[in-house]
Amino acid sequence: MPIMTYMAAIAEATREEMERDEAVYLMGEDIRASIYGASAGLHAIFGDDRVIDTPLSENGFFGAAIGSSLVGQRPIVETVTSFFWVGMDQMISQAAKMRYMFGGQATLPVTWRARMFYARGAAAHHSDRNYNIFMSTPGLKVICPTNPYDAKGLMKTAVRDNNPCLIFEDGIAISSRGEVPANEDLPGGELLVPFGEARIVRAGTDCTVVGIAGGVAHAEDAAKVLEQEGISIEIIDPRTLVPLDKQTILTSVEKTGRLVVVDPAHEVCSAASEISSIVAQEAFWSLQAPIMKVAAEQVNVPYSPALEPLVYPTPERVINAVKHTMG
Amino acid sequence: MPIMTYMAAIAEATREEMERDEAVYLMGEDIRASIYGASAGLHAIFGDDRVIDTPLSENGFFGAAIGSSLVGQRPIVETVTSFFWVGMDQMISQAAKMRYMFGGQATLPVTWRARMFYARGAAAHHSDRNYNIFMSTPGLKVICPTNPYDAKGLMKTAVRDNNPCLIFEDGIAISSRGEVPANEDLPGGELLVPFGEARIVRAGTDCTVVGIAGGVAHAEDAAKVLEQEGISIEIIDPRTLVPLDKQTILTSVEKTGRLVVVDPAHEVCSAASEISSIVAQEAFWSLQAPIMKVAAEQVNVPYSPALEPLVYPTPERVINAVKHTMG
Amino acid sequence: MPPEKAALMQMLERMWRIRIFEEAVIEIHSSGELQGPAHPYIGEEAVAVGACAALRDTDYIAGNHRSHGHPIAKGGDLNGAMAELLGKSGGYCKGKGGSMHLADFSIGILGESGIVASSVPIATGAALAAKQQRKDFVSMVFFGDGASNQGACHESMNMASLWNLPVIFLCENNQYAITTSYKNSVSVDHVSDRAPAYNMPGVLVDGQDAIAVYEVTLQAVERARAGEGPTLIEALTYRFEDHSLGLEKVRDSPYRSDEEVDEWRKRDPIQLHEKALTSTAVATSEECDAVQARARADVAAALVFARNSPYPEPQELFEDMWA
Amino acid sequence: MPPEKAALMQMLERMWRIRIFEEAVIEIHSSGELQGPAHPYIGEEAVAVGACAALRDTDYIAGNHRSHGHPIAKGGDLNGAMAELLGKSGGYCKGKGGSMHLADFSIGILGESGIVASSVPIATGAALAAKQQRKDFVSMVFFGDGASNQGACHESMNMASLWNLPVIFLCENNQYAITTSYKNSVSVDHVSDRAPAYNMPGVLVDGQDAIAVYEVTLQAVERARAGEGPTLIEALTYRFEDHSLGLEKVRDSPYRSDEEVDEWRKRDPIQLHEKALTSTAVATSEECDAVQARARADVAAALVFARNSPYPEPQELFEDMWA
Ligand SMILES: Cc1ncc(C[n+]2csc(CCOP(=O)(O)OP(=O)(O)O)c2C)c(N)n1
Ligand SMILES: Cc1ncc(C[n+]2csc(CCOP(=O)(O)OP(=O)(O)O)c2C)c(N)n1
Ligand SMILES: [Mg+2]
Ligand SMILES: [Mg+2]
Repeated sequence: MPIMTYMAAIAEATREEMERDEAVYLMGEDIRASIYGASAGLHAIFGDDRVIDTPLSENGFFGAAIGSSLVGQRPIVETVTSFFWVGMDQMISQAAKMRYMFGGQATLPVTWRARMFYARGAAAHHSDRNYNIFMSTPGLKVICPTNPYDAKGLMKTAVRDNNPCLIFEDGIAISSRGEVPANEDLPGGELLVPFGEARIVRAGTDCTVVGIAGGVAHAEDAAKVLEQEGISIEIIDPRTLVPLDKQTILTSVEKTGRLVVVDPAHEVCSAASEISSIVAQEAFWSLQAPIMKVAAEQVNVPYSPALEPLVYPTPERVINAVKHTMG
Repeated sequence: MPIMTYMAAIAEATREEMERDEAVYLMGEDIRASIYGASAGLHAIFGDDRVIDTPLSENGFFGAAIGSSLVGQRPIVETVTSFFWVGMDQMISQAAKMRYMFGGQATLPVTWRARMFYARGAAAHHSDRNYNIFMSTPGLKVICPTNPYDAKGLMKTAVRDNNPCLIFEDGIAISSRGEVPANEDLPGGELLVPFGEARIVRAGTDCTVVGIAGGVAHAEDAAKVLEQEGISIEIIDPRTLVPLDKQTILTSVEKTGRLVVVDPAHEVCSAASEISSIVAQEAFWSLQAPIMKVAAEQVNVPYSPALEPLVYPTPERVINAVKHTMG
Repeated sequence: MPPEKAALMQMLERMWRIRIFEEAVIEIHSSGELQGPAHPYIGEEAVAVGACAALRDTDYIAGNHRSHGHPIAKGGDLNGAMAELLGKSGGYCKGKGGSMHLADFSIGILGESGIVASSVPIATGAALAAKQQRKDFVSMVFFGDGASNQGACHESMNMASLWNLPVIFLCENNQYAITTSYKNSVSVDHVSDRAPAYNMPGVLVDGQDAIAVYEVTLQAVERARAGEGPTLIEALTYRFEDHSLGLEKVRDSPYRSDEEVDEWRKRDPIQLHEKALTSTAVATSEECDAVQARARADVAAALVFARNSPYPEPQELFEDMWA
Repeated sequence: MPPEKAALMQMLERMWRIRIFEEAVIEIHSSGELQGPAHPYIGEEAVAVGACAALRDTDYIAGNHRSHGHPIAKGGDLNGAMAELLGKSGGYCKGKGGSMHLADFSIGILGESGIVASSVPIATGAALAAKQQRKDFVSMVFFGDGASNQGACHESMNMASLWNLPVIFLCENNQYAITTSYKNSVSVDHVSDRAPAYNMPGVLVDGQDAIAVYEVTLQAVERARAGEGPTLIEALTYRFEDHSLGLEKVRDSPYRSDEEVDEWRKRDPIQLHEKALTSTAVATSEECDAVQARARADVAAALVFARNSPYPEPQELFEDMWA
């Protein structure tokens, strides 16, 4: 099977969807020059109307994307998680609310792709991992692909979805490479990963570890070490946070009796908090140990290479948390 | 003791702080006309420079407030929770991050007061209860006064605090009246309620009920009914969500073995999720039952009087949750 | 070319529909039947009606919290509007939107926005779609003098100009944002003076004169359809009533004088339009009265419709979230 | 009145300090010693230096991601700047901010912002404080041509004009936002053409000419101090290097031609300034060389200082969150 990078998978998904449906178009800052690596060559193929370099006006062009989606277009908007703050009003007040507010009249097939920097000295202004905020807002789908396969398959599903979808591209995942099947080798001739189906990254028996975004990689590293100590963890990657595949998590916890959630976002009101609270309510009687969150420290992200790594979860912190649940 | 309304308590706190310190000023839309009832007469007393009606530019004037605070001013900014989305970048990128990013050089004594509408037909665009989002962002203090006493005392503390503080004025609480001692009857001559100290609204033995913002009132109503059925709940009002008085909650759960969190905000990644996750991690061994969240349904807030009440927690839902924990 | 009689009479009819609709809304608000917020459009009818008269059904509009005039001007049905205000399932939005969120996509009403200026980028996006789809529809957004100070307007006008989009920015300058005079919120004499900053035409028009509004809008629409880009129109107008129902207490605030209100009431857009029709013998005053009577009957029927429409069922709470 | 020799020489020195600092940054970035993002100011030195020459120590500035030039121009210490870039505890921000977040409040540097245009309202607020405190300090904010399209600029300029605030909006138009030409992002010929939309003076100045920048800024500062309100200055300039270190790949994108870069390099602001000094006999070329040598020594010393400065201790992660 072909091996490709995460960004190549995103680029392939983008091109395929643009070829398939001419309502699909790409919009963002400097996408013609493909500064984030997902849009090289697209302008030459699809032209001015479908590959749009915008002025530096996130609230404005997010809104334009949304408005165009109301009348038949299917924009893919490229940005960085930290720039969401600037365009927040359009995302929350319009994209998330319009359909419901208007009694179902609005259809909003907008896909945002946002890069999340991680442990690379981007400092507080470029290090937001704000998927929890969009999870908490009814009306948005929240997607965190952690490998090239999912990146391609979830991205294609997002573009076809008739709801606003946000794809969070985690710095850890972005640097990954992996197998992505060629279309001709796939049953339907294309790769589509459904929303709301978690992936069991690794089966195990002693403790369930849910990894969010880059948290999956830390969990996998931890698993190898724990295995040598005779501890078997089951790693679950929810892949989509909205819709969330609660059932796979609950079933796993019913089996293992233990839960650790690894989330590289700030701890408070996080996806990890949410998953903890679901399990504490719905799988309580299966639990044999405290539910542990392994998340980012509740401080702004510092620049210094001496400090930044201390903010985030590490395999060691995952290992300690798992051991803590083992008593 | 004098009885006053919630807004009168806020107005009194504002006037007292403006009298005490001339760096304190008020800024917002139509505050001279006191359209939300907290600023009547202040312009006549304090003049143009200290009671500023702004253009409709939340991001701009939030930023101006922040900038002024860097050089010695202490703004109080009045708005509505839903308008936070428009000014989000200044709140998150600047207010919450500047101090840390600049290694402690910035001091940001900005207080936002935001009204939260509740069950009054404000519809999706005016019904946000977004305190969870600001809790999740390191660098902001989050305050939810639920009665006139706390409103006055917490507001005064916020204005004196050297950090950005957000006060959420819940529609349910706003309509409350209550005792607020006259200054001359107070030890230090003024009412200051410290941050990070939860209030035990009602002591009880069977189940801990944490009420967030308007959730406290629902919990109190539920307590009366439950009492008649012989069930005694302990109601805790955290009063400030950042800093959060974890210890009072944990101690209570250690005693009762049960926890219900009542939060009129959307359920996912909520303050209720956060408190549930803390207790599931730190007081697990005391728990005798699942932790129940009673929060808003995960849909946008509808307009119709036939639908809107169904979104929010009710005393009945609290009663059912408590009974569920009782097995 | 001045509009034909049919068009002029339709303007009159739509102005009356708005006026009488708003009067009914005020009544049911004060009786307690209507509980949500509502922002009357009385006094400003000529703006939306004149502007929408220049549009086709296939063109789009978006608006703001002062939200009843725009859809009615675009030809929206009164029954659905009134039912929506009462939160009934026969409403435009099945009762989910209410006064500030009227929308009827079937005739190009992309919705009113309770967040001020937030629909400006939305309308700009609809215009972008026209360009991308190579269709000749245009898009128009109504926003206030207060709204013009939001960054969303700046960003949208800049994009629209750069990309030559078929969008009309229609600023309803009723001179106040709640209690704030535009002289204290807009740093230039007129909102339309900002058009040169975006390299687009800026037009100031008498917002009490439906025909004048129609004419400048038609020019802008023709430019837009011809691919010549956006226009900023500022219609100078006045709101005769309080900012919103339930905000009566603000009346005591000295933000505008009774004399000023009285002065503007003399320029009632409906009276002015009727006078224009009768003085040029386009219509008799009997014809005008008949139009008014029809509008009155339609509003009365809408009230009946709305009252008879059932409330949404509880399970509808969970419907319409996802496509 | 042209600036005195001392002032002119200080401009030269600060330009050299920036230039040589940036060259050092490029070097330690390519060697891998510096890992975070960094946006070189080379080619634009005359803008910050000319503008800051018109300020007092008690005046405030705020800036953006292209962040080394502004603080150095304001008189900032090189040691702290370089240590900050290396994430060391001797940095301006104890290593917490890095390249995009230099700040030294003690000399009025309120900080650079990684979020484009986000410091524009901040600087406006500092000016508001001046007015409220009845002090005569002014505030100045540097932002790019790209940034000018953000709503934050519109809102800030409108407020500053309405309230007559002592703020100078200094747009560094280096003609590109990463790869986007300002001709494709600003819908009017010049950013300064937008000043009339806020009823404030707009000035276009040659950003390669430090003295010219100084002169127009001084006028704006004097206006501001006299309570006459804000000014928008657009300095037309050019960035000689890549948008940011590590973004070399964008060089292949045809967004600007080699010829264009070469053309602009001929207008090197430091050479132009030296020529202005020597041709008017204000200074000899030996004097100029001495200034350059001193700057070079200072940068070398800063590098030593930064390298010797310790990294922050782990517990510092939790410090500086709360006042
Ligand atoms: C972003 C935002 N800020 C504040 C408000 C509160 N608000 C509602 S209407 C209004 C005034 C709007 O003035 P203008 O745009 O002139 O429209 P008008 O009401 O005069 O028609 C304000 C401040 C809001 N709805 N949205
Ligand atoms: C709100 C926001 N959007 C996008 C970016 C990414 N970005 C960083 S610099 C830049 C270009 C800025 O251009 P300009 O304002 O002209 O400044 P210059 O880099 O040319 O000095 C962009 C798009 C950002 N940092 N912040
Ligand atoms: Mg108005
Ligand atoms: Mg630039």
